[in-house]
Amino acid sequence: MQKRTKKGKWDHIKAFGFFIPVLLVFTIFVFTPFFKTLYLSFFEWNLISPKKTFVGLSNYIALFQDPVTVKVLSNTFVYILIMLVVNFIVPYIMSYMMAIMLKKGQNFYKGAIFLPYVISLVVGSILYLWILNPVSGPIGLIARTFGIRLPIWSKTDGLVLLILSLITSWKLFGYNFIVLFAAVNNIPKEIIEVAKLDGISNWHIFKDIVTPMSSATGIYVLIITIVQGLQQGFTPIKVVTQGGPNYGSASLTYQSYHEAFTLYHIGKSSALSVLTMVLFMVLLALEFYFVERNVYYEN
Amino acid sequence: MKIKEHQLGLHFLFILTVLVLLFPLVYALSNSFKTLNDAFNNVFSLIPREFTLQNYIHVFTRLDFMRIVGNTFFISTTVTIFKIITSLLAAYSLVFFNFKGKNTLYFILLSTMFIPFTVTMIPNYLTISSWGLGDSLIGVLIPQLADVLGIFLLRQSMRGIPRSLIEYAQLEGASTYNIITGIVIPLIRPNIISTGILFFVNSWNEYVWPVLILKTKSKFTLSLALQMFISSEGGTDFTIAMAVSVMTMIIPITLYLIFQRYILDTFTTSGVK
Amino acid sequence: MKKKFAVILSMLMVALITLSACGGGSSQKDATTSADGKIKIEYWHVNAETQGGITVDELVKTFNESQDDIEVVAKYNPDMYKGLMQNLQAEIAAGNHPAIVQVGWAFLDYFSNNFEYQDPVAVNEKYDQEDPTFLKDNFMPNILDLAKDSKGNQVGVPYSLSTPVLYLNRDLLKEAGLDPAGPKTWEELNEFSKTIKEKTGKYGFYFQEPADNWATQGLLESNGAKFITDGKATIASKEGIAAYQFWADMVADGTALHTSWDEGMQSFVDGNVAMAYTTIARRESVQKGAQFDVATTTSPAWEGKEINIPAGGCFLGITAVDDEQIEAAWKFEKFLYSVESVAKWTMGTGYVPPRTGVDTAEDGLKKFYEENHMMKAATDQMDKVVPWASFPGDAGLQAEQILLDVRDQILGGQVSAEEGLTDAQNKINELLK
Amino acid sequence: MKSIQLKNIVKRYGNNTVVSQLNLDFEAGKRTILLGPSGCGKSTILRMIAGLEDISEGDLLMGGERMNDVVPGDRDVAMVFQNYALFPHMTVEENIGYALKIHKVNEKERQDRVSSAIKMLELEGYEKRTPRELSGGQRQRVALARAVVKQSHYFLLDEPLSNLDAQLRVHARKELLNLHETYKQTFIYVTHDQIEAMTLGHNIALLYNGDLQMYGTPVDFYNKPANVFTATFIGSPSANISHVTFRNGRVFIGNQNLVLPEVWQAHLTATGMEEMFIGIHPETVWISDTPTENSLSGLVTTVENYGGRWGIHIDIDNENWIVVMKEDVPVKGSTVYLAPDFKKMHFFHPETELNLGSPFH
Repeated sequence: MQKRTKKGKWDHIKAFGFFIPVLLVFTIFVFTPFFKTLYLSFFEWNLISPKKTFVGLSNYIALFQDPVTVKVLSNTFVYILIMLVVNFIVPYIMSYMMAIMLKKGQNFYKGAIFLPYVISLVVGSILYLWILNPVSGPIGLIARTFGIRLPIWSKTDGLVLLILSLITSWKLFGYNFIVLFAAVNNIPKEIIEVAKLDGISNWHIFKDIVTPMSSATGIYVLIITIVQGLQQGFTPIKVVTQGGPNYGSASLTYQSYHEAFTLYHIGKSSALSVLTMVLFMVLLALEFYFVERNVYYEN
Repeated sequence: MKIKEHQLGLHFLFILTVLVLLFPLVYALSNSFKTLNDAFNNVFSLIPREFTLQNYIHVFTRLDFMRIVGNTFFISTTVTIFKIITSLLAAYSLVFFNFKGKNTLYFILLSTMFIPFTVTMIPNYLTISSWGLGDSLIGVLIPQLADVLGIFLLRQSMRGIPRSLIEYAQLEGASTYNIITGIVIPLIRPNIISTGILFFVNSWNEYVWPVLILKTKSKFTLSLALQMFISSEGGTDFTIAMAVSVMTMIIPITLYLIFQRYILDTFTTSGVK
Repeated sequence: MKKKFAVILSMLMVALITLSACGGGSSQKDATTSADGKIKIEYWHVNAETQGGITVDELVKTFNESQDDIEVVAKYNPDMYKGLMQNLQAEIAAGNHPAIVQVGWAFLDYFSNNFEYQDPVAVNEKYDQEDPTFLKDNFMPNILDLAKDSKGNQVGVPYSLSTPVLYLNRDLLKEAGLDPAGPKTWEELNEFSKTIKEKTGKYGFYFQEPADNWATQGLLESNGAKFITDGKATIASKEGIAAYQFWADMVADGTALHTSWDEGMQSFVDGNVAMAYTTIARRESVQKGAQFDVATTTSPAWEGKEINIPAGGCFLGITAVDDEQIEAAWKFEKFLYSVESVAKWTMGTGYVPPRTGVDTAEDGLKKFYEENHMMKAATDQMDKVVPWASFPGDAGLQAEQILLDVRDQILGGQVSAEEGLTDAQNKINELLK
Repeated sequence: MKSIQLKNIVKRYGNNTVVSQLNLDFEAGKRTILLGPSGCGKSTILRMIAGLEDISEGDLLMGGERMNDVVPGDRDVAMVFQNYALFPHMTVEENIGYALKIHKVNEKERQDRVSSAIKMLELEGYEKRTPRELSGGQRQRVALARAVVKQSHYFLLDEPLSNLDAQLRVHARKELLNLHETYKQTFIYVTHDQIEAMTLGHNIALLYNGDLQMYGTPVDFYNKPANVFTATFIGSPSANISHVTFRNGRVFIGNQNLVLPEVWQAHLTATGMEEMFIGIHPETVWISDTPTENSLSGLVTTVENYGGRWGIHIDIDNENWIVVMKEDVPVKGSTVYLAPDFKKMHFFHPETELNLGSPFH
């Protein structure tokens, strides 16, 4: 029988060949647009005019001089902060409670909490717009029976950020919860039992044993929370407030959409996108630094 | 006795969380059976004062709703199948082949998760239009294929396959094709199913892009059907919008309930092992 | 085995490529002529189901059935005129041209500056030998002028015409012991609102807050202010500031509600706000939802002053480029402006007819008006209509945005009307330079 | 049956050399054991033969043919993995028949071969079970059956018994021997367990840090350890090694000395060395509690019970030796006198640590 030999590079070619479909779509729909956006950020253009004016760095300079940029950046950080509390710290603690403390009903809670993750955030946003209407929604009406007039959150700086973050969290909470739960649940029970025998409080078990032992997943969820929050946070902003009041709820992602599709400042929008990407890249670098490098994968 | 109270408190907390998360769904369902008048004036009651199917009837008679569902289904299914195949190949290559630049490639692909969609929106619109795919279902689905999530999830699950299984098969002379179809796919089938469902659901819920691309009613997807009843100038027809929302939610929720175990299992391994 | 695999892989690729190629074939190649040799034109509109979408479909169907060689395809654009403008930007950037598009008044100058369009009067003369003066014969000059840009070019023909009216919750007014006919002046409206708040604890008034300054223009210009004078923003005049401050004060003392358009109207419809100032285009949706005795009345005036309210809605612009398409576009446009079609349009939407001879014609709106009292307020004030203030030049959209930004600042109480408007005016004039 | 030859085989990962210049012959139809502590490169060698690892340098000859670049599937090897590598989604039957299916063996023959393998390994009744429904021993037998059914010339086993408990292991060893007696493939067996090596191997290749330490029969390994490492690796407990000085026909250990027999004196004098290592197996020393002629005295520090045998730890002027005996066990803290069996004694070069040879062999 003729024996087949490993043709030196054949495996390499095959390995790479498997990537061709993926690389093809990514090249067309991600990498090329990415560089195009970078390119456009040095121009002034309104999307249709045949003339693109090269303006050098002036889009970036304009951004840094614009007080709106500062506001949008600070909004973005507030969004991140709220997301971290609602979508990271809370599910972390709750996943601990479920994995270590709760004795029954785990499967039901897990299933129900994850459910909104499969539902459209647009639908969710429309629903919450009604439910949370401070004048006419159920919550507003209840408050009124106690003689309280709720603040009009969609027009109140700060509060609007909180409510929009909560709407985004409604969808994303379940995913983070499940992933964190898995990490916490994978910690050998003996370790926690020993701690309990030693009379260590639940809080200390969480802080000193559970958190460090699930830290790799913890960091993964932390970063996914920030990034997904920013990407998905766009939808409720667009559906509910369109960035208002006076940019009080605009995030970086929304603002670059706004610049491009409301004002047709393609150059400025691109510059803002580039800025956003730089921010994301820093987060990604952190992700790789903490998660991919420092974690030992068993083969 | 202290223990019991403690459990009660925990259950209270979790039930509250579930209620908060699921209330909007119940609210949507309840309002979709109300008249608009009822919805405006009967905010509290989840049971309609007069139960009506009018909203659903309206949706079905006014819009070619089955076609809209069909379009959405076509897009989501096609996207799912293509993405599963391409992600599977890429993930296999990442896990079971060694080649130069493998980690760099993965890093680059993974980093695309972090690119805000606003970056790619304008150039993609131009690309799709210049291919003559504006206002077409294909134009809606093609850019969705560029998604690294599947590669990420399937790579994670393939890493769980003991290497010796693959080596044994190689030793027996199994080709890569044999290994993928005969060993890898059966072994990570639950993960493939749940990744597929996730693809399906994400594509199903896709909003900004179809709304940007589609203009002809016969090509509409559910996102546009919803948009049809929300107009700033004409006002939102809330109860009809709720009927559309309910219709939009039914399929993802059904899929989720059927495959709940697979999905939860997959996500519990999608973290960092 | 490897071969089999390679085959599958290449099949996948081929499928991908053919998928795109096929899609291209069907949607692109015959954009101008359909399979049966008809001239195919696209009509872009923003009319969602709640805002005349049904009527658009009916009209297009009727027209297509009456034609042997033209086929109109209606394309719905979500997110109103802004959304349509976005799509148009991208579509034209990609080298495609719809034949007729609805252009919101706020985009008048932006549209004329940035897009290739046909002067409808010229098209009328050139392509309609039998009836070369159709537009001049059937449109009041002041109405036709609404669609002239700041340079005086006739950019299109007014189509959806709306005006802001005051919606009343008569039950609430009665409950507070007020005249159910509603206030006639803004000053009176303020008094009404205070009474309502005291007597019922509910909000007296809601002034619409969409992503434009249309109704705001009505409020300010009725007080004698001018948004634009000689191509410059003059919004921060004494009158403008006073009118704006009036609104802000009502918000500040809790008699007026300051919230998004949809939420505000929701609160009016479910009886939590007694009066709402918004477009007549909302008539149907208000009527459908309201459980109380609802009515409309004409836009309030400032004491001793004339009402000046801008026309809302859109005009139709012809963006077709080749002769065949332009001619077909004109035929369709003429059909849309026929007495019957306009009547249908008004009945389906609540927009006011842009042309003459519809209101009184038997096949027009006579009967409809008799049955729909709420429409009366809108038609009654048509003689007070002025053009929507559209800032000239490329910066127009940004100018509009500056006014939206300052609205939130003033109503939110962060700045006074004087500070806010002066600052906005300076910024806009800086842009317009 | 065919032999396997490794000629100057080198394996590198980057700059890290795992196997250096290895030459080894695996005799056709014989059982050769690759023995060594973990990390010595023995598994890598096995995987290179199977084709699962590339060979950096040198030639791999199988049946006289150079096979370096042949794909694993065409090398005609059957392999049993440490974790058995059973497919969890296939039944016992399917697992065993997998290779035949891949090679398109016809249905009938496939069934015959699978069922005879099942019979041979006493797996009847388990055909339709999946691996997770089997015990550890059963899984191991399925893995063997899977290798047997292939009827290949080469049979590679990578620590196949390490996941079994002690009793099963003895049984499994016997089974392996029977299998090999039946099929007589060229059999390469990787293990770190010297007992397995001694009981199973026709030949043993002992590796350390990628270098071959000794190649020989199990008997040679005990009687003629090639170097200090071999002496310490083989035997349980392993040989006592001490640094000694040879002068005037005597070996000096600490402050004491032993007079060597004349044959040894002649042999060692011929090497011309004074400093060297002595190696003495624990079983080759007599102990008495009264001083005897030509003996070493030492203090008993620990006594271990091996079950029927005792291990006596003795401190001889700070040299720690272990002596194994069956009866008359001294108590801890007592002084004992040791007389080694001079015939079974080894001396090693002080630097190369190579065996200096023995006049008795």
